[in-house]
Formats: sequence, structure tokens, C-alpha cells
Amino acid sequence: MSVDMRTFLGHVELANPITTAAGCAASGRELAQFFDLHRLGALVTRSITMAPRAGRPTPRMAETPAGLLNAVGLQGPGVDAFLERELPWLAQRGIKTIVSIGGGTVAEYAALARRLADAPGVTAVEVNLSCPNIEDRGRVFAREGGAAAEVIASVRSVMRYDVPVIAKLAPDVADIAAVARACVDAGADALSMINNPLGMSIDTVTLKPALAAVTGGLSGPAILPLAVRCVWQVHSALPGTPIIGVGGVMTGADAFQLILAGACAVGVGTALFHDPYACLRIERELEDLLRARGFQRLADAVGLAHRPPGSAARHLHEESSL
Amino acid sequence: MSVDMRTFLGHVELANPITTAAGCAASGRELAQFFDLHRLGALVTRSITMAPRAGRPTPRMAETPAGLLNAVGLQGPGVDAFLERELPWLAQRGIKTIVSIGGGTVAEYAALARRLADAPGVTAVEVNLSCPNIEDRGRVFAREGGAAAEVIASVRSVMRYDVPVIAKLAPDVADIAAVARACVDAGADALSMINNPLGMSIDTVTLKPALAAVTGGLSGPAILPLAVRCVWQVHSALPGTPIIGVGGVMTGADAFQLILAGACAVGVGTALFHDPYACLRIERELEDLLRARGFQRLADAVGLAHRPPGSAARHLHEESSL
Amino acid sequence: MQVTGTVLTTRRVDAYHALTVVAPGIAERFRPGHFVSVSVGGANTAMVTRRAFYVHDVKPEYGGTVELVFSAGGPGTAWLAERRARDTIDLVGPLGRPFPLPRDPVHCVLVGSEYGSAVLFPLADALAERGCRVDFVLGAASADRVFGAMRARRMAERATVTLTTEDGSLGVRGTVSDALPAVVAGTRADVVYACGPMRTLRAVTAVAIEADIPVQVAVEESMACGIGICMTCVLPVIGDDGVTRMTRACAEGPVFRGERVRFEDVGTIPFDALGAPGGGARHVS
Amino acid sequence: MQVTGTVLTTRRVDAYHALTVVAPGIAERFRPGHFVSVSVGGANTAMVTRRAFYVHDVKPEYGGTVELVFSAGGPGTAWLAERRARDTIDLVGPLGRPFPLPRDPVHCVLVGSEYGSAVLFPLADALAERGCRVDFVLGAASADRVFGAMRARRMAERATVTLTTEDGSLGVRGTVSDALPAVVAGTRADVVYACGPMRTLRAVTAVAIEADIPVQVAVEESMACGIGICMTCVLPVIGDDGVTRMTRACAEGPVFRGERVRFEDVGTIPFDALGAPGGGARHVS
Ligand SMILES: Cc1cc2nc3c(=O)[nH]c(=O)nc-3n(C[C@H](O)[C@H](O)[C@H](O)COP(=O)(O)OP(=O)(O)OC[C@H]3O[C@@H](n4cnc5c(N)ncnc54)[C@H](O)[C@@H]3O)c2cc1C
Ligand SMILES: Cc1cc2nc3c(=O)[nH]c(=O)nc-3n(C[C@H](O)[C@H](O)[C@H](O)COP(=O)(O)OP(=O)(O)OC[C@H]3O[C@@H](n4cnc5c(N)ncnc54)[C@H](O)[C@@H]3O)c2cc1C
Ligand SMILES: Cc1cc2nc3c(=O)[nH]c(=O)nc-3n(C[C@H](O)[C@H](O)[C@H](O)COP(=O)(O)O)c2cc1C
Ligand SMILES: Cc1cc2nc3c(=O)[nH]c(=O)nc-3n(C[C@H](O)[C@H](O)[C@H](O)COP(=O)(O)O)c2cc1C
Ligand code: FES
Ligand code: FES
Repeated sequence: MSVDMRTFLGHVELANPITTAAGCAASGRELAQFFDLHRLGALVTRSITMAPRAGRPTPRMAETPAGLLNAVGLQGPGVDAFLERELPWLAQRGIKTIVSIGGGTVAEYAALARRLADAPGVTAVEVNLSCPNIEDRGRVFAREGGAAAEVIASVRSVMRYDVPVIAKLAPDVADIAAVARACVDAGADALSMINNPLGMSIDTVTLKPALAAVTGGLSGPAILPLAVRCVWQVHSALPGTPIIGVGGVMTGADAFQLILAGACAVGVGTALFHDPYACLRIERELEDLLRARGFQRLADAVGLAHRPPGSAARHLHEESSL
Repeated sequence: MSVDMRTFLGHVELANPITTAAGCAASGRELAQFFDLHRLGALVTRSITMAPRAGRPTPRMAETPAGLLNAVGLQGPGVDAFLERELPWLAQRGIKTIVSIGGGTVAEYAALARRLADAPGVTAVEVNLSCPNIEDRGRVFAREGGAAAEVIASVRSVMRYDVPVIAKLAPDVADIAAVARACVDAGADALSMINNPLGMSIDTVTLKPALAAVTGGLSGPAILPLAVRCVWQVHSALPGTPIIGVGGVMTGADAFQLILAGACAVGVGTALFHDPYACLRIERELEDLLRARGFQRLADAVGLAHRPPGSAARHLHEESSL
Repeated sequence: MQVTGTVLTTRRVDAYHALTVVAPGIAERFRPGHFVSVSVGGANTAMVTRRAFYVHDVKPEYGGTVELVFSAGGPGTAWLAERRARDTIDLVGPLGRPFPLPRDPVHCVLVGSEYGSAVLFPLADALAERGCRVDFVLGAASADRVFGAMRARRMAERATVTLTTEDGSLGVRGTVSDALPAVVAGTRADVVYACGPMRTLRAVTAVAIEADIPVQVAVEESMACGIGICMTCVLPVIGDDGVTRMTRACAEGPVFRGERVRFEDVGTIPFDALGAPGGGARHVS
Repeated sequence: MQVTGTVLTTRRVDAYHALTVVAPGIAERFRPGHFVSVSVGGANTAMVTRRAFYVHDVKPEYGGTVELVFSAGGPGTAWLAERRARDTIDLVGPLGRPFPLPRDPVHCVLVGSEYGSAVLFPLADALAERGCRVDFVLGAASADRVFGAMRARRMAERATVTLTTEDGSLGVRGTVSDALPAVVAGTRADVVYACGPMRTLRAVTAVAIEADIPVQVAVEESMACGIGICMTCVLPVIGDDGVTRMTRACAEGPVFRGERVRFEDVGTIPFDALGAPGGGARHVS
């Protein structure tokens, strides 16, 4: 018996819940050498910027316990080249594509959205809010609900109504549910979380930061418990909003945790670096787990850990471990 | 040639920089079965509360990749029993003891400080700010600079001037340097970071949260990159303030990372659960590393990664990985 | 103490794996009921916590060996099951408070469920040495999970061995606690010792209370440290003063007097426990 | 492609470890200059990234084997050094763009430093097959780190093998680039192929430019994925259009034309690179 793996981001249907994570699948072509991209729920692009970006100097990566630090710095071709070469390649093949965008000002996000508004093949727009706001001393948009909401409102106002706008949130905040709510109030149709928490590693031989950029984003299994917690808290606060759960997913069981916490789709990033087939494997493992537990539809598992079978909704202190 | 491992928290001298992390050494007696506690730089107690606390229901722990989630809930005997039975045991043996305190209101912290003010054998007081503020809808003090500062000011005003007050900070904030500055402005003599970021795990067999308390604190190697980053950012902002670096330290090299980032002492928590001798081993490994790299004094390594040998101070974007 | 032990032999015993490890210091200090904690996963593992195991057997060879019996479930026990002779493993132990032994040569019934039976054999030896009569009740879900039946039969020349399985594939259909009342009555037992899952210990304790004889249970709680410092392994236990405290299974246990354990409240903080929220004590969260 | 390969043999070669792995699919597709990435640490490891290794040798046995040569430094290579015959390892490959081969039977100098020499032997075979003359310059810090001297001597019957060590313990004292100009002149080389650390490749490239002959270098950059999706392995390379781009060593490389690599700018973003901060392009951070 096969499980109905379809899921919805707003009114956009995905054939299955497993997507790539933003910035972890380059242009798509690289992974296409390994498997048919149609088997993805969706491909999420790297965060597209207005101008081409060379990114950060190397070293850009450092391994940490069960994790990876990266400071790539949104290297990419810029929106013109993206619309000319990358998006059409995906669109012609009919690959569901969620375009991630990144900017330094509200106006830049809006301008990016405008460029995407008429482009064919944009399934949804994911707004990477983990970019420094150059009009606010480099403060990252995602760390402040007001700034995040402004970006979302401006993007939402520009995009066609049938293209969902997804706000991608970062965990480095005191209250992720508050930031999420601000984004939804500003018009976000869905949320994606988590982007990389900021980390750092120091090389004890050279006595210098391991990354040229000093700090970098932490990804991989180490952050799975943070992702599960963020998805849980936001789904608690906004049960009606679709969530793409991202962060440290290496197996179907990891994806299942995010789904039980409230995600209806799951992004896979660092796992792809280890296993180019990770998305397919995780999708298969997830389906097997669902089937083994008697689920006929993925949708029935979404957020289920909030309503344990046979018990009334629980009211629990969730704010502190102490 | 032996390295001078002495370090200072304010004007309190520790023979070496390695301490236990708060809440990870019970009453001290448990570890004393394994080694002589005098060999610690200091013993940090569990967070002492006014009343005895039974803590949270079990399960209280879940393993995560390179990490551990705990939701113990500050189980402890309360300040009376602590002053009667635990502190005297340590004081009589002359073990340097940093007493951690936890409360639900500013007044409760102040009351705890008052109880400690006259107690003999208090080397320093560490204020655990990761407790929910029952006067602010359970918002954790450490997540809001103002609330944290109020607690620190009230504790500082009560403690004897020669007993340093250490503010223990949590990483679940948008700007840890801002919280740190608020605490220092309110009178904190030193800072300790990081407390556990909030995480969660879901049991994919029972389909329920793995912890009875739903969410819990993440500790262990997974969080080392977050701890290094926090110490780095705060030392950058407040180079004169002593920092106890805590979070995921399993080896001397991990401790060395925190020291190069700006910590002058290092707390060891989860590693003790795996290796009761962890503090001694880490101290030895750290000393070996320092010696191998030609350091004669630990103090010379503190914060050194901010000033790489042979180069001018760097100015680097540190706010974002992107 | 911490010991790097060399694996001497590995074998399968029905559903279980048995590992004999050279660990002189631990073997020497061992008393029945002690457990050890094992570091799993090797260098650069993502598994940060040790795994706890009862010591099944101690032998004097090579300065002292300990045998562990375990079922491979999660990743840590799966790793352990892959160890081979000459591999080394890192043990901390012996840990916990062992079974108290009676001074007089009394009649004892030893009750074990699943791998819980493993811990009973060194206990049986110690009891036999003191001239106690030792009867066994060993059970599990199915025949391949009943541990130690043969050895029990060999030991219990002048006593009885009762086997139970839930599926009836061996011995009496049912659980050890179903079979226990008859054994207690038949052997005129003075004391019961038990090890197994919490629900088994609860039922066994009820039987002993009913029979008005003391019962010592060795419990199993999730443990992050095994040495009393992490406070994750607690269960509600009534103290000598009548006060219920959240008590560490690793440091104050794993052996408790059965009637002192509030089995029905395991997994909760009973409202009348010392420091319970609302229980007189103010709480901060 | 991803292959679970069985280790056939392991051996020590001076300072290096060599591992022969049965990996038919990879062996079949292999061209000289390709590399593979290896998953390290086994189940439940804390090491999340693969390690990249050049393929030293490919043999048809067992459907196809690949041999890797590596020095055990960090935890991943240390783990790999502990593999034994019959263990399985997980490989992805062949990866990268291989060395371009000349159409004509030209004179080639192959320059290898440390384990970088390993990648030159399948290349030498391919060149020899095309009737090229192949001379070697192999070097390292010390004698035990010069890889492949014997094999080079065996291959290069009608050609020369020059060895260099920085400590003078073998061959000429100095580096491969010190020795290279004389070899290029003496053999009237038409092309240079090189593999080794970045500073070696930089010096070798300078020699080739000076001699006005093409040079192909196989570079080594820290890689998190090896398949072109993580963007961590970039270095500044000048394109056919004269524009410098931060170019992926794994996908566009690891083999580049030496004069196209801006060695002096590796580890920086040259101000004139496409998308450099301030370089015409607006930047968001
Ligand atoms: C005092 C004591 C003695 C024990 N003796 C034995 C024995 O002799 N034979 C045997 O097979 N098992 C024994 N256990 C149970 C054994 O510790 C667990 O089966 C084992 O830890 C599970 O590890 P895992 O990697 O397979 O599972 P995982 O689920 O990956 O374990 C994850 C974490 O949870 C903890 N954990 C999970 N299940 C248990 C459990 N049932 N009890 C305690 N901690 C758990 C682990 O220690 C680990 O920290 C004993 C437990 C205790 C507390
Ligand atoms: C294309 C290519 C081919 C290579 N071929 C060989 C070879 O044939 N033999 C050999 O001995 N080594 C080779 N290397 C280097 C080898 O990949 C590293 O030595 C190895 O990854 C270090 O792993 P570790 O666990 O010992 O060190 P760690 O420091 O623990 O590695 C941590 C992380 O950094 C990366 N890393 C560290 N050093 C290097 C490095 N020098 N190059 C690339 N990534 C690095 C690792 O991949 C890992 O992700 C090659 C590298 C590349 C890029
Ligand atoms: C190398 C790398 C590049 C990334 N680039 C982007 C990006 O361009 N935009 C974005 O929103 N997130 C980016 N991310 C974050 C991921 O999309 C994802 O949120 C995060 O890595 C956690 O998931 P993971 O643990 O599965 O990798 C990047 C992550 C990595 C590791
Ligand atoms: C079981 C457990 C109990 C803890 N109890 C306290 C506590 O009482 N007070 C406190 O400030 N921090 C407490 N912490 C946090 C630690 O002191 C430390 O900040 C954190 O665990 C990170 O360090 P580690 O990775 O070395 O464990 C506790 C951590 C653990 C794992
Ligand atoms: S397991 Fe840590 S206190 Fe018992
Ligand atoms: S290693 Fe990932 S892009 Fe090259």
C-alpha cells in the first residue's frame, strides 16, 4: 500500500514533501547528473541576488561535531543570469522550482520579486531573511520581526497572488514564533525554518578562525534539535501556516520528526553534500516509516506530536529547559 | 617546562581555568569519588533555588547527534539544605566554589544572593539567567537585556564586593553582545556562556516528544561552534570582561578554541557524563597544547584569535554567514 | 573507576549478545546488582552518552573479567554487538548500590524478566554462598528472550525454576508476576529479588507486598551519566522519613526496596514529592 | 555515482597508506585526474563531510578496483587508515574534470609533490599509450614522503626521473619547482602536468610560463561536497572571456590550465573577480 505523500504550500501542490534546501543544490544541473529532479517535491534554488556575487574568500567551510560551518556568502550569478540560464533550464523540464531571494535592503528584495513576477516556472518564492540589512548597521533581517515583516510585505505586494511567498527564518532569535507571526501578518503564505544558526570554529594550529569570514552558518545533524524545536513552537503558535522544516535532516526519521512537529514539507541541505541521492533516500525512508505506522496520508502526520493519540491537547511549559 | 595556568575572574584567582559547568556536578561529592576536587579551577554548583525543587518528570534526557537534550528542571535541595549540607562540605575542604543561583523573579534572585552573602566558601556567584521570569509570562531572563540586567543589579547590590558576580547567558538571542553589555553595565564582574540553547526531539515510534517537558536544553559537542561564536562576539564587544566559556567542550583543543576566542576559564558539563575525569584530562590536554605552541602563560592565549600574530587587528563582517 | 577493557569473547545467547571483557579493577570491586556504563561508537562518534548494563558474571581470569548481556536495539547497543575479541571498550564501574544480602540463610525467590535475568546469577551465587535457598522465576515475551534458564536449572539443584512466556512458547503462559504468587507460597520465600522492566517490577512488588515479604528491585531508567551528576534517571522513592523524593536510579539505586518505589507515579512528579510544583515549595518554572 | 566498495588490500607505502577498493562502476568511468570522495567514520559518526582523494590506480580485477594513496592526518584520514581488507567503504566518483590529453605524441613532464604524485601514474600510462615521452619530477619534504619513485623509474625507461627533497635525504635538495627548469630544458618538454600543494603548483606554473609551454595543474581545495553544490571549494580562475570567476575546484576542476589560476589571489576575492564586493556589483553583506 502506498502512502499519499502529496503536500501543499498554500494552494501549490507538491508531489512529495522533500525539497532541497536553499543554496545546497547550486543550479540544479549538478544534482541532475545523479537523479531525475522531477522526483523532488521541489527544488529550492540558491538565494538569488540582484548583482552577481563572488561570495566570501576561502576557507569557506569547517567541519564541527555532527555539523558543518559554511561561509559561502551567497556566491551566485545574479538575477539576470539566473533568469537567462538557470531558471529556464528548470522551467523547460517542468521541475517545480522555489526561487530563494536575498537582498541587502527592502527595496532590493522588492526589485528581485518584480524580476521574478513575470518569469515562467516560479512555483514559489522563498525569502531568505538571514541577510544583513545594510540600512540597519548590518543587522540580519530575520533577527527582528519588524524588518522581516517589511521585506515580506514588499515581496508579497509584488508577486502574483498564486505564487506563494515563503519566509525563511533563522533560529538566532529570542522568540521565533513572534518573528513568524510578524511575517505571516505581513502576508507570508508559508514559512521555512531554520536557516543556519551562526557559529564559529578556531583552528588551534594556526590560532586563527577556521573560516576566512570568521563566523559561519552551522548546518547538519547538530542543529536538528533546534529545527524541531523551532517548527514545534511556530506550529503551536500558527497551526494554520504551512511550514517547510529544514535543518540537519539526514534520514527519513529526521524528516518525520519535523513533520510530527508541524512541518508539511522538509528541506534537505547538508545531507546532499554527503549523499547526492539524499532527497530520494529520505523520501523513501519517510514513506516507509509512515506506512509502518499505519498512515495512509502524509498530511495526517503533520503536527501530530502536538496531539498525542488518545490524549487531550497538552499544555506544557515550553519556554525553558529548566 | 610547565605552563602558568592561573587565571582570574575579577580579582579571584583560579589555579587553572577548568571548572565544572553549572548543574553538571551535582553536590560535588559524586565526582569526589573519582578525583580530588582541588584539581579543578573551581567547582560550579547546580543552580540553587529558594525552595527545594523536584524538577521535571522523566524522561528528562534524549540523545541527539553529538548532543544531549536535558530537561531536569533545576532539581535541587533548595538554598537552606544547600547551605546546611552541600556548601559546608565543599568549604571545609577548601574547594573553590562558584555558586550558581536560579530564580523566578528579580526578588527571588536577590533573596538568594542575600542568603549567600554571609556564607563562608562562596568564591563567586554565577547567576543562571535561563530561568523563566514568572512576572513576564515565563519569558526567560537571558533573552531580554533589560530583565537580565535587573537581576544582575539586584544580586550585585547584595553580594560582598570581593565576591564576583557572573552572569550566565543563553545563546537563544538575536544579539548576545547586547545582553552581555547590559549585564556588565548592571555590575556583572564576569560572564559565563553559553547555557543550553533550547532544542527538542520527537520519538518517531511513540510519535510524541522524547522529553516529558517537550523541549529541553541542548548540550554537548553539537553546540561548541555556537559557544565559540558567542564568546568571540562578546569578547570583541567587551574585551576587558572575563568570560567563562562553556558549551560542548570535550577535549583540550575544544577548551583552547574558547580561550582563543576570548574565554579566560572554561566550563565542562556534558563531557563529565561521559568521562568523570574529563576536567582533569581537558586541563592536561590544554596545558600540553599551550606548551607545544610555545605559550608560557595561559593568559597570553586569551582572545589571541582576535589578534592573529603578525597582522593588524582585522575588521570582518561577523554578523552573517551569508 | 574507568577502565579500558579488552574484549575476550563475544557470543550470541538466543536473542541476546554476551560480551566478556577483561576489566580487573571493576571485577575486583563488583558486588551483585552493580552495573557498568560503556562508551559506544568509538572515536568521533556522534553518540555522547554511555550505555548502562548490568554485570552478568565476573570471573577471575586475566586478573578479572566481567560479562555483559544485552539486546541490540538502538545504535549504541548495535555498535556494541559488533565488537569482536581483542577490541577494546571503555567502561566505568562498578556503579550503583548493589543488592543487600540477608545475614541468615533464608529462602529467596529471584525474578527476572528479559535481560533483567542476567543480573540475578551473581546474586544467586552470593546468596547460595550464605546458604540461602534460591528459586528462580524467569520470563519474557517469547522463548528466545528468556535469559539464563539453563544456568538457573543447573544452580537450583535443591530448588525450583519457573519459566514464563507471554506467547506460551516456553514454560507457563503469562508473566513472571503471574507465576510468582505460587512460587512464593510453594517455597515459603522470605524475600524476593527482581530485575526487569518497570511494569514487571511493579507487579512483582505487588505480589511481595501481598505476601508480606520484602522485595528488592533493580530498576532501569534512562541514564545520561550513571554516576549521579546529571539528574536524569530519577524516580519517586519514599525515604526512611516517609517523604517522597525524586531519587537517582544510578546513585541511590539501581536497587531499591520495592515498596518504597512509587511505581504508579514513575514518569510524573507526584504532588507530594519534596519540591513538587505546588507542593508547598515555590517553583520557578 | 555512489558505490559501496569492498576493501581488497591495504598497505603502507613509506609515509602513506594505500587502499585498493573494489568499485567497478567508478573504475570503469575513470580518467586520469579524476578523484573520489569517501564517507568516513562509519555509522553514527560525527564527521558529516566526505574526504576527497585522487585515484592512483585502476585495475580490472574483480570488475574494477581503484587505489587511493593518502596520508593520515586528521580524524577522517585516520579512520580510513584503520580500514582492513573486506571492510566496505562508501565512495562517490569519479568526480571532477580529468587531465586533457594531447592528440600528438609530445614530450610531457609530470611533476608531483607529496601524495600529489599519486595521480600522475594513470596519467603517465595514458600518455605513454599515445606515444608521449613522460619524464617525472617527484618531490617532498623528506625521502619517506616522496611517492612513486620506484614506479616512475620502472615506467620511464626511455626518459628521466628527478627526485627532490627539501631536507636532501633523497635526490636533489630543494623543491620540484627548483628542479623543473632543467628538466624542461633537458627533455625539450612540450607540456607540464602537475599535482601538489597550491604553492608548488604556483611555482611550477611560473616555470612553465617562463618556458612558454602549457601546464595543467590538479589543485586541492577544502571540499564539503565534491559534486559542485556547496560552493566551498572555489578559487579565482580566469575564464576564456578573460573574466576572473570564483570557480569550483570540484566541478570545473580539479584540473586547470595553470596560467588561468590566480594562485597569488587564492584565499581572497580579487577585486576584479565577477561579483566581487565593490567590483561594480552591489553586495548585500
Ligand atoms: C542500570 C541499568 C542496567 C541495564 N542493564 C542492561 C543489561 O544488562 N542489558 C541490556 O540489554 N540493557 C540494559 N540496560 C538498558 C540499556 O542501557 C539500554 O538498552 C541502552 O542504553 C540502549 O542503548 P541504544 O543505543 O540501543 O538505544 P538508544 O535509544 O539510542 O539510546 C539513547 C539514549 O537513551 C538511553 N536509553 C535508551 N534506552 C534505555 C533504557 N532502556 N535504559 C536506560 N537508558 C536507556 C541510552 O543510555 C542512551 O543514552 C540497562 C539500563 C540501566 C539503566
Ligand atoms: C581533489 C582532491 C584530491 C585529493 N587527493 C588526495 C590524495 O590523493 N591523498 C591525500 O592524502 N589527500 C588528498 N586530498 C586531501 C584530502 O582530501 C584531505 O587530506 C582530507 O580530506 C583531510 O581529512 P582529515 O579527516 O584527515 O582532516 P580534517 O582536517 O578533519 O578534515 C576536515 C574537513 O576539511 C576538509 N579538508 C581538510 N584538509 C583538506 C585538504 N587538504 N584538501 C581538501 N579538503 C580538506 C576535509 O574534507 C573535511 O571536510 C585531496 C583533496 C582534494 C580536494
Ligand atoms: C553551503 C550552504 C549554503 C547555503 N546557502 C543558502 C542560501 O543561499 N539561502 C538560504 O536561505 N539558505 C542557505 N543555506 C541554509 C540551508 O538552506 C539550510 O537552511 C541549512 O543549511 C540547514 O539545513 P541542513 O542542515 O539540511 O543543511 C545554506 C546552507 C549551506 C550549508
Ligand atoms: C543535565 C544538565 C543540567 C544543567 N543544569 C544547569 C543549571 O542548573 N544551571 C545552569 O546555569 N546551567 C545548567 N546546565 C547548562 C550547563 O551548565 C552548560 O551551560 C551547558 O550544558 C553547555 O555545556 P556542555 O555542552 O559542556 O554541557 C545544565 C546542563 C545539563 C546538561
Ligand atoms: S544517570 Fe546521571 S544522575 Fe543518574
Ligand atoms: S566541494 Fe562543493 S562545490 Fe566543490
